[in-house]
Amino acid sequence: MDFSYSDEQRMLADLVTRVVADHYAFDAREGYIASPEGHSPDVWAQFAELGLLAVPFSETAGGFDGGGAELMVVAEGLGRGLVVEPYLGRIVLAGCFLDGALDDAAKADTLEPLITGEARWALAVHEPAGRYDPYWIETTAVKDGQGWHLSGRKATVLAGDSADHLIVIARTSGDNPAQSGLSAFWVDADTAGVRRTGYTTIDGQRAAEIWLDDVAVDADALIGVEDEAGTALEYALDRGVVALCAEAAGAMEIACDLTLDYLKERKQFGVPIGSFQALQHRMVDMRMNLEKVRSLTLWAACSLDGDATERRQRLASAKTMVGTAGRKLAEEAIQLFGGMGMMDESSVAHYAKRIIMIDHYLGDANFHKDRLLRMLAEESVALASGKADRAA
Amino acid sequence: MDFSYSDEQRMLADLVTRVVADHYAFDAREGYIASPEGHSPDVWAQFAELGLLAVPFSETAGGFDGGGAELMVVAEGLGRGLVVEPYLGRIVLAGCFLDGALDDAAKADTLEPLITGEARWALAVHEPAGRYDPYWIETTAVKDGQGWHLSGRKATVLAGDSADHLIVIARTSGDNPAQSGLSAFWVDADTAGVRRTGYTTIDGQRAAEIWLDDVAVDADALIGVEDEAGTALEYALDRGVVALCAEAAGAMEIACDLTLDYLKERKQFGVPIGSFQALQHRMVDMRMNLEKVRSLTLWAACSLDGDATERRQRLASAKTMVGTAGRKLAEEAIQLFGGMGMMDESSVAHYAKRIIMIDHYLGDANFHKDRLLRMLAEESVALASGKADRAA
Amino acid sequence: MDIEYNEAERVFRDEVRAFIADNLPEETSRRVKAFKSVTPEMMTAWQGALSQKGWLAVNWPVEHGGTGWSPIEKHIFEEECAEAGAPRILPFGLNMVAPVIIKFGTQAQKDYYLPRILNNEDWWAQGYSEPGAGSDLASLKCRAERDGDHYVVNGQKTWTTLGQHANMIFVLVRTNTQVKKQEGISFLLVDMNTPGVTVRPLITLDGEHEVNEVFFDDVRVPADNLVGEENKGWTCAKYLLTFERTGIAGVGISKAALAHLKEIAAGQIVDGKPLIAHPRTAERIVDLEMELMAVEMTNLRTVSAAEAGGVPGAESSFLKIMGTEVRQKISDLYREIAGPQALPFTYLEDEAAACVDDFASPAAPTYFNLRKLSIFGGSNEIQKNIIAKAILGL
Amino acid sequence: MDIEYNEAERVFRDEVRAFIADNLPEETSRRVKAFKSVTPEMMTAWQGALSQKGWLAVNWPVEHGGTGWSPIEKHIFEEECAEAGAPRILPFGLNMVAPVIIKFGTQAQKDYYLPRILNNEDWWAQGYSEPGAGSDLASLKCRAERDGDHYVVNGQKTWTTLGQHANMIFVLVRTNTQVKKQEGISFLLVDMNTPGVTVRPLITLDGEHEVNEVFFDDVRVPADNLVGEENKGWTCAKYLLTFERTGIAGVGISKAALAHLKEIAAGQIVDGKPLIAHPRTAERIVDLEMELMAVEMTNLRTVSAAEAGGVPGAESSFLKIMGTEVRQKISDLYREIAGPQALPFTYLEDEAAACVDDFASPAAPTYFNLRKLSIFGGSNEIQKNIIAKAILGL
Repeated sequence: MDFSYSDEQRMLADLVTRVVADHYAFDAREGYIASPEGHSPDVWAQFAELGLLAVPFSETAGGFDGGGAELMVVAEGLGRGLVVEPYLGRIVLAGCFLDGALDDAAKADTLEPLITGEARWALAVHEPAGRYDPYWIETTAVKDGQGWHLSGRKATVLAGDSADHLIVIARTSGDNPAQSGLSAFWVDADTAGVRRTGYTTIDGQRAAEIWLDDVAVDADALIGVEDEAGTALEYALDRGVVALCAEAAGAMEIACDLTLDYLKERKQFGVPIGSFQALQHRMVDMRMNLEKVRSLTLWAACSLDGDATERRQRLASAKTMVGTAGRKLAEEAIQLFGGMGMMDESSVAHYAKRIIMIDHYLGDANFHKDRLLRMLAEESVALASGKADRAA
Repeated sequence: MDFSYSDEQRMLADLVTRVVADHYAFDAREGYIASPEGHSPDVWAQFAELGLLAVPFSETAGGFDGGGAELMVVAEGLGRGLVVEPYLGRIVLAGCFLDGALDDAAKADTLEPLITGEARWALAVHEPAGRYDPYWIETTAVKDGQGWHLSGRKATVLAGDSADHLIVIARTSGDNPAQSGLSAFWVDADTAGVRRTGYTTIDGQRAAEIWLDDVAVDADALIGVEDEAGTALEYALDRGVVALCAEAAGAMEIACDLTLDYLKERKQFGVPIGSFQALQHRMVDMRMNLEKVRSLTLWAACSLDGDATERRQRLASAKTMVGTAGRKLAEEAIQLFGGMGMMDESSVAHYAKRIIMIDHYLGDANFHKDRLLRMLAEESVALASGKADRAA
Repeated sequence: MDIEYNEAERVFRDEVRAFIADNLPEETSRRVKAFKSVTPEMMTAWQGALSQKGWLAVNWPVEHGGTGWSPIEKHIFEEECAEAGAPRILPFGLNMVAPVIIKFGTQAQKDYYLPRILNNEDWWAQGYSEPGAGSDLASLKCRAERDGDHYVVNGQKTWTTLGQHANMIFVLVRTNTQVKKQEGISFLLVDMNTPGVTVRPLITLDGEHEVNEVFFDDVRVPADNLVGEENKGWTCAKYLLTFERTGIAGVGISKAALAHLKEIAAGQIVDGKPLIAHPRTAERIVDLEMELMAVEMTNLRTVSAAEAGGVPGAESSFLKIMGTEVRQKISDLYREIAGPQALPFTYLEDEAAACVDDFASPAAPTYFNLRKLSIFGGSNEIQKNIIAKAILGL
Repeated sequence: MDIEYNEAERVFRDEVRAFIADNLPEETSRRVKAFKSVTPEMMTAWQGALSQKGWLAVNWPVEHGGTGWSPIEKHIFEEECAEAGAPRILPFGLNMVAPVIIKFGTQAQKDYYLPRILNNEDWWAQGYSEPGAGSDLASLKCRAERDGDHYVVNGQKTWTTLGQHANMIFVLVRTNTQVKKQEGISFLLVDMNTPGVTVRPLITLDGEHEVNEVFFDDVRVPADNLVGEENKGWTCAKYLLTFERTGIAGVGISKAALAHLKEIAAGQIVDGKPLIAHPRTAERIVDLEMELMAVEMTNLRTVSAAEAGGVPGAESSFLKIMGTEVRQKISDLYREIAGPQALPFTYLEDEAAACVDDFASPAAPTYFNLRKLSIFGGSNEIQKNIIAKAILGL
C-alpha cells in the first residue's frame, strides 16, 4: 500500500498545473466561455501536444495506458483551474467509448485524431425520457438495406455543440432500461435529419440538444458489435464518473483555499472574520467534506479495473458523496464569503456553481444512491438466505 | 386567532407546575422510579384531587371536556418535570379509549374510578410482530358459548405492570393491518392464562410485556361494539401522540434552560464556555428545534377534533418532528454539557433520555413519516388526475 | 386559545382574495409562481392597484394614508398576496424610508415624500451597505461635508437592489470622523439624477442584474434632505432596521413554491411513474411540508403575540433563519427535480430554453439566486448572534 | 500509487487472522460484536495471549519489548482485531504511561514498570481530568507537596476509566502554585493501594459503571515515583496527548458494528418484509457505508503517509471527528432498528431482557454510552479548534 504519486503521475500533475496557471486566469476563462467555441482551441492544442489527451486510453489504442489514478490526477488539475475544455465530452466519454467498443486492430487508427487534438467528437447517449439513466434509450436504429435509419432525441450531449461527428447510442433490441440491446453509430453532424441546439451550461460547459429525424447512415456506421454497445458505454461512463469526481475534488480544494484566504483577509468589527469561532468550525467542516470526497474519489479511481461489484459500489459512493458533500461545501463557501460569494465577478461563485452542478452530470446523488440501494437489496437476499441456511 | 391561554388553561398549567415543583425534585423522582410502583401513588392521588385526571375526558364521561389544548398544557407540565406518573398509560390511552368506545350511558360510571385515581388500567394494544403499527393485531378472540378465549402477546404495555385490569385489543375479523375488525376486552390481570413481566424503561417509565394463553372471559368483557374498536383506538392513540409531543416540548424546554445555564456557569480557559461563538450558535439551533416542536405540537393539539386529513397530517408531522428535532436537541444538550452530560447524576442526562426515547412510543419518526408519505401519494393521484382533466 | 381565524378575520381574508382575483393579472401571477422574472412595469402596476385601493402602506399610521391594519390583518394580506403569486412590494420606499420620515422627518419632508411614495411617483433605493461595511454597518466610510446649504457626498454604496430603476436613494453618510463610529453618521435623501451619482450593475452568480453599486462623486445634496439631526443618523438607521419586519418568514412564498414543485413532480414521468412517487423525492417534499408547517405556526404565534400587544423583537431573527432555510431548501429541491434539465443556462437565452421543459429554466438560477436569503438583510450568522445576545443572554 | 496491500502486507494480515482465530474465545468475540459488556477477565485473557505472542506493545521500541511494526502493520493489526470482535486493549498502561516512562523515566522506572505492563501485572488508570479542568487541562488543582522523600497528594481526579479495576494510576499534580499554570505541574505514578486513595464510581446515563472519581487524601507517594523533573510534568502530559493515536478513527469497530446491524435488519420482519428492505432503513445503511468508506480511506491515506515518514499531527483530529461521528450514527441506527424493543432497560436486568430479542437489549444503552465519543479524548469541538489553528492557520 502506497498512496504517493509515481514519477509519471507527478509529471502529469505538474503538466496540468502549468497549463492551468499559464492559461486559465479568471478573465481568460471568461473569454473562452464567451467565445463561439466555448473553450480555447489553443489550450486544447497544448493539451494534445503535452500528451494529456492520450491519458485515459489503452496502449493498444495508442494511449498513455493511464489507469483511473492518472485520469484522476489530470481531472483534479482541470477542476482546480475550472477548465472548460471539452476533456470530459470528447476524450473521456467519446474516446473511452471507442476504446471500449472497437476491436484491437481498429483502435489505434481510430483514436489517433482524438489524441492529436484534431477530432471533435461527442457521445450522444442520454435522452429526456431517461433522465439520468444511460440505458433508457428510445432512439431507434432501423436496418434498411445496406444502412440504418436513426430517429430520436438526445439531451445535454457534452461537447455536442462543437462536434463534427456524433457517436449515437440507439436501441436495436430489448426493452428499456436494459443495458443490453444497444448499438452505437457514427453520425456526421451535417447529415440530413440531424438538428441541434448548442448552449452554455450554467457552470460554463458546452453541450447540445440533438434531434435525429430519420437520419440515414451506411452499414459501416455501426461501431463495434450490434446490440453490444452497453458494455463500452459502462466502460466510458465509469471513467466519466471518475473524471467528474476528481474534477469536483480539485474545485472543492480551491473553493476551500479561497474561503480560507477570505476568512483571513476580510475584516468586520475590526478583526478578521476568521477569528470568529463559529466560522472556524464551519471552515473545518468544509475541509472535512473535501477529505471525504478526495477519499472516495481515490477509491473509485483505483477500482476501475477491479472486481465489478466493488467498482460499482465505489463509483456510486464517490458520485453520491460529491453530490452531497460537494453541495454543502459549495453552499458554505458562498455563505462565508457573504455578498461577495454571490457575485459573478468572484471566482468562488464559479467554483461553487461547478461543484454543485457536477451533481447534474452522469447521474445525481439520488441516481447513484439508488444503485447502492439495489446492491444492498441483492446483498440482503444473500444475508437472509445465509440466515436461513444457518437456521436449517 | 388568539394563542393566549384561557383562564382555565392557565389554571391547569399552574396546577401542574405546582405539583411538579412540590414533588418532583431530582432525588424524589429517582426514588419514585426505584420504588415498586415505579411512580408516586401520593402524587397520583393529588393529580386526582386537583382534577388533572379528568382533563382529557368528555363531559359525558364526567370529564373536564378538555380538548387537545388542555391535554397539551398538562402534558407539557409533566414533561418539564420529567414526571413518571402513569398519566399516558392509564389516563390518556386506557381512559380515552373507553371514552371513545363506550356508549354515552356507560361512560360516566365506567370512567369514574379512573378520574378519582382508584382505577389502575392499561391499554394492551401493540404486539411484537406489528412493531409500531397499532392495527397489526395477531391476538385472537374466539367466541366460545357465552364468552371469549383470548390468546396472543402484547408488547410494551404502558402502565401494564401495575394494572389490575387490562383492555386487550384482539382481532375478531379482517386481516392485518386493517383498522377494522378489532375488538376490545376487559381482562382482569389475575385471570388464569395471563402472564406478564413488568419493567422500567430506560427513560424511567413503567411498562409490561404480557402473554395471553387461552384466557377465558365472559361475554360482557367485550367493550363497545364487536369489530369496531379501531375507531376508539385511533381516538385514544391520537390523544396519546399529542400528550407525548407536548411532554417532549416541555422536556426540551427544560433541557434548553439547563444547557443555557451551564453555558453561563461553566468556565474553561478562564471564561464561561457560553462566550464561545460556536457554542452560542449551537445553542440557538437548539432553541430553534424547540420552537419547531412547540409549533407543530400546538397545531396537532388544536386539530384533534377537526378535519380528519388535517388532523392526521398534523399529528404525524408533530411526532416526526419530535423524533428528529428532539433527538438533535437532546444530543446537543449532552454534548454542550460535556462529561457532565453523560452522568446519571445530572438531570440533563435524564431529560435527554426521555426526549430521545419518546421517539420509541406510539410510532417513531419513520413510522409517522410513512403516514405522511401515504397521504402525499393519495394527494399525488389527485394532482395527476387534475392534470389529466386539464389536458383533456 | 384558538388557532383558527375568527369570523371577522375570515371576512377580511375573503375581501383580500376578491381584490387579488380582480386586480392581479394572470400573466404576472403565472410568472411569479413559476420563478420567472417580472418586469418593473408589472411590479408598478400591482403597486398602483394597491395604492388605489388604499392597501399599499400596510405599516403606516392611518393619518399618513396607512391601512391601520392589525398584525393579524397584515399577516393575512401578505400571505394571501404571496400565495396568489403577487409580485413583492418593494420595501425601500414604503417600509424603510417612509417610517423613518414619519418618525424623524420634518413636516415638509412628510408632506412632499409620503404622498409620492403612496402614489408610486418615486422609486426608492437603499444606500446602507458599503464594500467594507457589511455586517459591521457602522463602520461605513461614505462622506458628506457641509458646504453652505448643501452636503457634498463622496463615496460608494453597494448591494443596492433594483437601483437601476430608482430615482431616489436614502443613504447613510459619515458627517463626523472625529467621534465614535456610530456617532458621526447622518441620514440623507438623495435624488439619483443629481450630477455625480453613478449606478454600476452587479451581476450575481445566477446571471441576474438585481443589485448595483452606487458611486457618489461630489454629489451636492440640499441640506433640507437631511432626516433627523446631523450626526444622529444611526438612530434612524437602527429604527429602520428594527422596524417591524412582517412577512420575514416568507411562508406564503414558500407555500406557493412548494405547491408549484408538487405539480411539476406529479407531471414528470421517470422510470414509468411520476417523480413525486419516487421515494426520495416524496420524502423531501414531505420533510419540507413539515418544516414549512413549523415555520408557519411559529410565525402565527409571533403575529398573535403582536396582536395581543407584544413587541416582536429578536423573535423575528428566529423567523428570518427558519424561513430562509426553508426557502433555500425548496429551491434546492427545485434544482434536484429539474435534474439534467437544470444544466442549460436558459434564463435569458430563448434558444436554449427551447431545449428543456418550460418549468425547468429557472431552476438552477433560482437556487443560486436564493443563496442571498441567508446573506442579505442581516446574515443568518448575525441573526444567531442577535438571538444569543438578546434572547439567550450569552 | 497502489491502494491495495502488497504481498508482504497480505502475509502479515493472514498471520494476524490466524492468531486471532486461534486465540480469541468465541464467546468474547460474540459479546463484543453484539455490543455486550465483557468481563475484566475476558480483557485480561486477550491481553495475555497478545503478550505471550509479543504483540501487546505495538507502539513501543523493540528494545523494550515492542513489536517494531510499521504504521501499516499496526493498522492491519488493529483493524483485524476490531473486525474480529477482540476486546479493546486498554491504553492507559501500554500506550499512555509507558511511552512517557520510556521517554522521560529513570532506568529504575523502566526496569520495574515496563515488564509489569507487558506481562499484565499492573492495571493502570489515568488521572488527568478534574471536575474543573476538562478541555482546559492545565488549570488542574490536585496538589502534591514534597515532604522528605515523599510527595503528599491531595485533590481529586475524574473520568477515570475502569479505575475500579486498577492498581496503579498516573496523575498530573500541581507542585508549584506560584508560576504560570503549565509550569507548576508534575507527573506522578501512584499505587492505588496507598492509604488515602478512594475510588468512587460514576454511573453514566446508560447505567454503566465505566468511569470513576478518584480522591487523594494525604496520599504519600515516594519521590522516586516522579517521572521527569519536578514542575516539568506538562511536557510529559503533552507528549502523552500527542502520542501517535493509531486507530483513533475506529474503522474496524464501525465495520463490525455495521455488519452486525445489517444482519439484524435482515432478520427482522416488519410488514411482511425484512427491515433492511424498508426504504428508509436501507438508505441509512447505505449512507453509513458510504461515510464509513470515506473514513476508512482517509485513515489509510494518513497511515500511508506515516509509513512514508510523515508525522500525523492535526490530521488525527480529522480522523477523530469523522470516526466518532460515524460510530455515533451507527449506534443511532441501532437504536432505531431496535424500535420499541429499545425501551425496556434490560442492560442489567435479566427478567426484562427476556421480553425482547437478544440483539435489542444493548441498543439504547449503547447509543447513550457512545455519546462519550465526541466528548472524551478531546471533545470534537476542541479537535475543531486544533484543526482551525494548526492546519488552517486561523
